[in-house]
Amino acid sequence: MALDKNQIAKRIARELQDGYYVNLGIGIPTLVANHIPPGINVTLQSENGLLGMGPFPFEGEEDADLINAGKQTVTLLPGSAIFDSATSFAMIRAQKVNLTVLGAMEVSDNGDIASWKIPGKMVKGMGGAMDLVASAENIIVCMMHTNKAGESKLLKKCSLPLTGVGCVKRIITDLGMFEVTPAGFKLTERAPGVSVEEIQGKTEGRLVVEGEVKEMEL
Amino acid sequence: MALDKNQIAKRIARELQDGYYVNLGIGIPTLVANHIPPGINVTLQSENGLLGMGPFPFEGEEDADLINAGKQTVTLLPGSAIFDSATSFAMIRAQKVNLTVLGAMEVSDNGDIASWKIPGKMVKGMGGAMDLVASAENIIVCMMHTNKAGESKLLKKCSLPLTGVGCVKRIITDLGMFEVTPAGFKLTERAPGVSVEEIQGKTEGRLVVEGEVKEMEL
Amino acid sequence: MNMDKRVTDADAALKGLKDGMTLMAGGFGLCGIPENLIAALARNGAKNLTCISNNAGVDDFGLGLLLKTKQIKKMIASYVGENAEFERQMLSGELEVDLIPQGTLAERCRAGGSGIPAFFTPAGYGTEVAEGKETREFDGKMYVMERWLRADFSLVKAWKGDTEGNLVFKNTARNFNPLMAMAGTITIAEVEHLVKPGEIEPDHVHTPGIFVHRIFQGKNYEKRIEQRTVRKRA
Amino acid sequence: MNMDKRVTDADAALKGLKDGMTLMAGGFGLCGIPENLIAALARNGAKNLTCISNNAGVDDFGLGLLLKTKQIKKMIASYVGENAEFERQMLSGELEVDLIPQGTLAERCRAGGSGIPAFFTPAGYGTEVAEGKETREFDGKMYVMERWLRADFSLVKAWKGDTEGNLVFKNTARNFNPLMAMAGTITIAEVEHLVKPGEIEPDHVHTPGIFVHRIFQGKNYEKRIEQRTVRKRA
Repeated sequence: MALDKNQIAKRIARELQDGYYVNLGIGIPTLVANHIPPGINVTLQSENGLLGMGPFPFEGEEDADLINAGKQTVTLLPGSAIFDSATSFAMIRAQKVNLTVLGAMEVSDNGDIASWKIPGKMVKGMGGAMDLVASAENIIVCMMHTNKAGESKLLKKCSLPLTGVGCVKRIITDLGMFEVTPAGFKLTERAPGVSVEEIQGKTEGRLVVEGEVKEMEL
Repeated sequence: MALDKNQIAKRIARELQDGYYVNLGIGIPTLVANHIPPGINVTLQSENGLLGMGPFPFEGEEDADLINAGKQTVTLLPGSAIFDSATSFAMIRAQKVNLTVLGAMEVSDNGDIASWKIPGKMVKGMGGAMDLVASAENIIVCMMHTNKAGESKLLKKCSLPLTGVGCVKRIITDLGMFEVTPAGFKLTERAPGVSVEEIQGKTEGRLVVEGEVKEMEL
Repeated sequence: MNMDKRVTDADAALKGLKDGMTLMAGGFGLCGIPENLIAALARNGAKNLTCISNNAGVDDFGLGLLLKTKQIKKMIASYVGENAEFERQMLSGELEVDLIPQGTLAERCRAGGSGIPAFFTPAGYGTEVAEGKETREFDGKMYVMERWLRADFSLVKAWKGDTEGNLVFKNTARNFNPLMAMAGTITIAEVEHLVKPGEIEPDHVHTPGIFVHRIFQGKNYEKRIEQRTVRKRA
Repeated sequence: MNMDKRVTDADAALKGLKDGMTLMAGGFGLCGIPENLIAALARNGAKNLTCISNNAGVDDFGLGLLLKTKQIKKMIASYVGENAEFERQMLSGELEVDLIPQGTLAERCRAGGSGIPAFFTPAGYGTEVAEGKETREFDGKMYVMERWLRADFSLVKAWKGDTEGNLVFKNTARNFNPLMAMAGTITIAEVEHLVKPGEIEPDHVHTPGIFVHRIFQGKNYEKRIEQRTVRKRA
């Protein structure tokens, strides 16, 4: 069965290593914070200028001056640091952030990503996504495998304006986990009960399947 | 009679305007702070990261963590601000500092300045001087008119490695005050009792003397 | 020292603002925006403005107020997804829009306030953001050359400021404010608490006063929250 | 969170340092230098080091100690006038020296810690500093292109730090320290006061902990003054 959003987030959380600084994008990536494995300490970076982002505030304790990059009210933790937007992206570009998790509209089998614009229709802007994908050494993209029309979002070539080129290393969808390799999307794990054939049928880009592909543990 | 160092500093101080941010170099420029005219408020910037530099500390109150760019112990004032070296030169390059006063070894009549190196002999480094002269809109150079051998330091062309090109606007020496114009050093004031002829004799670069040159008021 | 930069209020602070000028406005979403100055701008009525700000406010608050009055000709921002009127004016072509990566926007403002006319960043390489721009390889990676941004007026909001213009920001309301403060020919700071010189520790100053030309204490701060997210007490 | 970056002392902090590496050391003159780390470096004995620091210490203190032991092969600095042994080694050709403008040095360190591989500055245009470098005109003024600086190890000194690596500097001992902290592959901070997370206000942090990899409380600070200037009480 295809993964739900929380299961996707949970699988991503297993990629976290102790001591990581992590930037979580808006949407499914934000949910990753709810699934950090015990014994693993990570520090969340929010690109609007906060290192050490805490949970949502208790009701009545919201502070308009303390939000995350998704404009949600958040809290500080002991050891948090505040900084301006230039310093925030300095640490991102200098690759001090160990892992970046973000959503996408399309990914191509050479690692290109499109996530910020549907020409003539949806033009919200790229926010910090272009800086993040151009800089991060370790990027996980998470998204649904297909769009609402059932069309594959894992493509030979992105049809939408790009956010970054050749930068995506790993993708998690509701159907499985993939590594971007020179030969294309390499399927490394299947969602429980989802067949390789189903994934092949829903993947427009080059798909690499080697030997037995194990089922994802959640 | 030629001006002494304090008189040079006093004359420069008359160029200060209320509200100026001023960077004073090491040596004679430092003395300018002792002659700020009454009613004129200026804020001193020290390029090691201090805005609002106060006077030397009282004996016994020196703080090793609080020095100026000349490495002298100084004090803070109400309203002082501390910042890192990048921010310090950001404000210098962005021309937020209204006046820069610095010493020189040689100046040429097109506004070039040499102040940091005597090849094979004296190589202390340029410190912040190259940033200051390349950025400041308003630079006053102060120095002795001649070197120890009696040779002019106001030249057609600098013989020493340059600190900056075409940047000096005004010069004050022990003999007079000069503006750098397309025609050369324009003598605007003579030191009290110093003749135009003496200045002409001690100036190797092109000297422009127009009409009666007034004596400096101190 | 002793440079009193106080002006009476937001309206007085905008003296010299003219049609067609370029403005920067600090803030991220509605967090840390110069509320009083934006309201004064709407009253002022200056037209054909180019506005540089990370976002464009919402329909009835922040820079959204100036979109309503059609005072903005061009918007330079990184994310404008919260504003329907913005989207309408942009898609209809009434509003010129330059969308640029958030880190590039921050760095371009800092560059403008640092005398750095251009720099190289990896953001946007290979995308339409890099179109028409110089690209170059350094140490095996491709970069885009970006130019500084400067403004005729920079409008910033701080938590505390002294009469010399030294500013302190609170929590994530800092964001673009210190960078835009650096890049203004005239920088105006509105503060929640205007204090005397000496009341701010020199080591705690976020924006040194040299970058600020006018300062006043703002009033009636609404500080609207866009996404009120909370948790229940256990 | 809860990333404990403490190491026992300066010697332990230098683990992994090898001959031929590039180091940055914070400080302006003797103000804000990492005294404990420099002493440990002299004990460590690593050779052929490239040192990036605004100054080179004095004959018997600061980086002067490493000149004495001839551990430094190359020095990148802006002003080295306080050190006779330095001048002797430089003029005799024993020591390679790259003198660069102070603002350029600061900005190159910041660039290294900001993922900005190159930028343009007016400093040094038309001088020997610009020789062999690209120059370009922007808006009618000439600029020199400068590259980032990065270090295998950055050694910085702060007044206060917490175990997560957040740093606070005191007065003008700040200088190059925050910039060099950004530019190190491994950044080591020695602090006068090592405190628990939460004891530093998030708004007062000068260097966010993400830039710091190892931290320890230094000891026996000498904090030598180069120019003791005082005034008499009236």
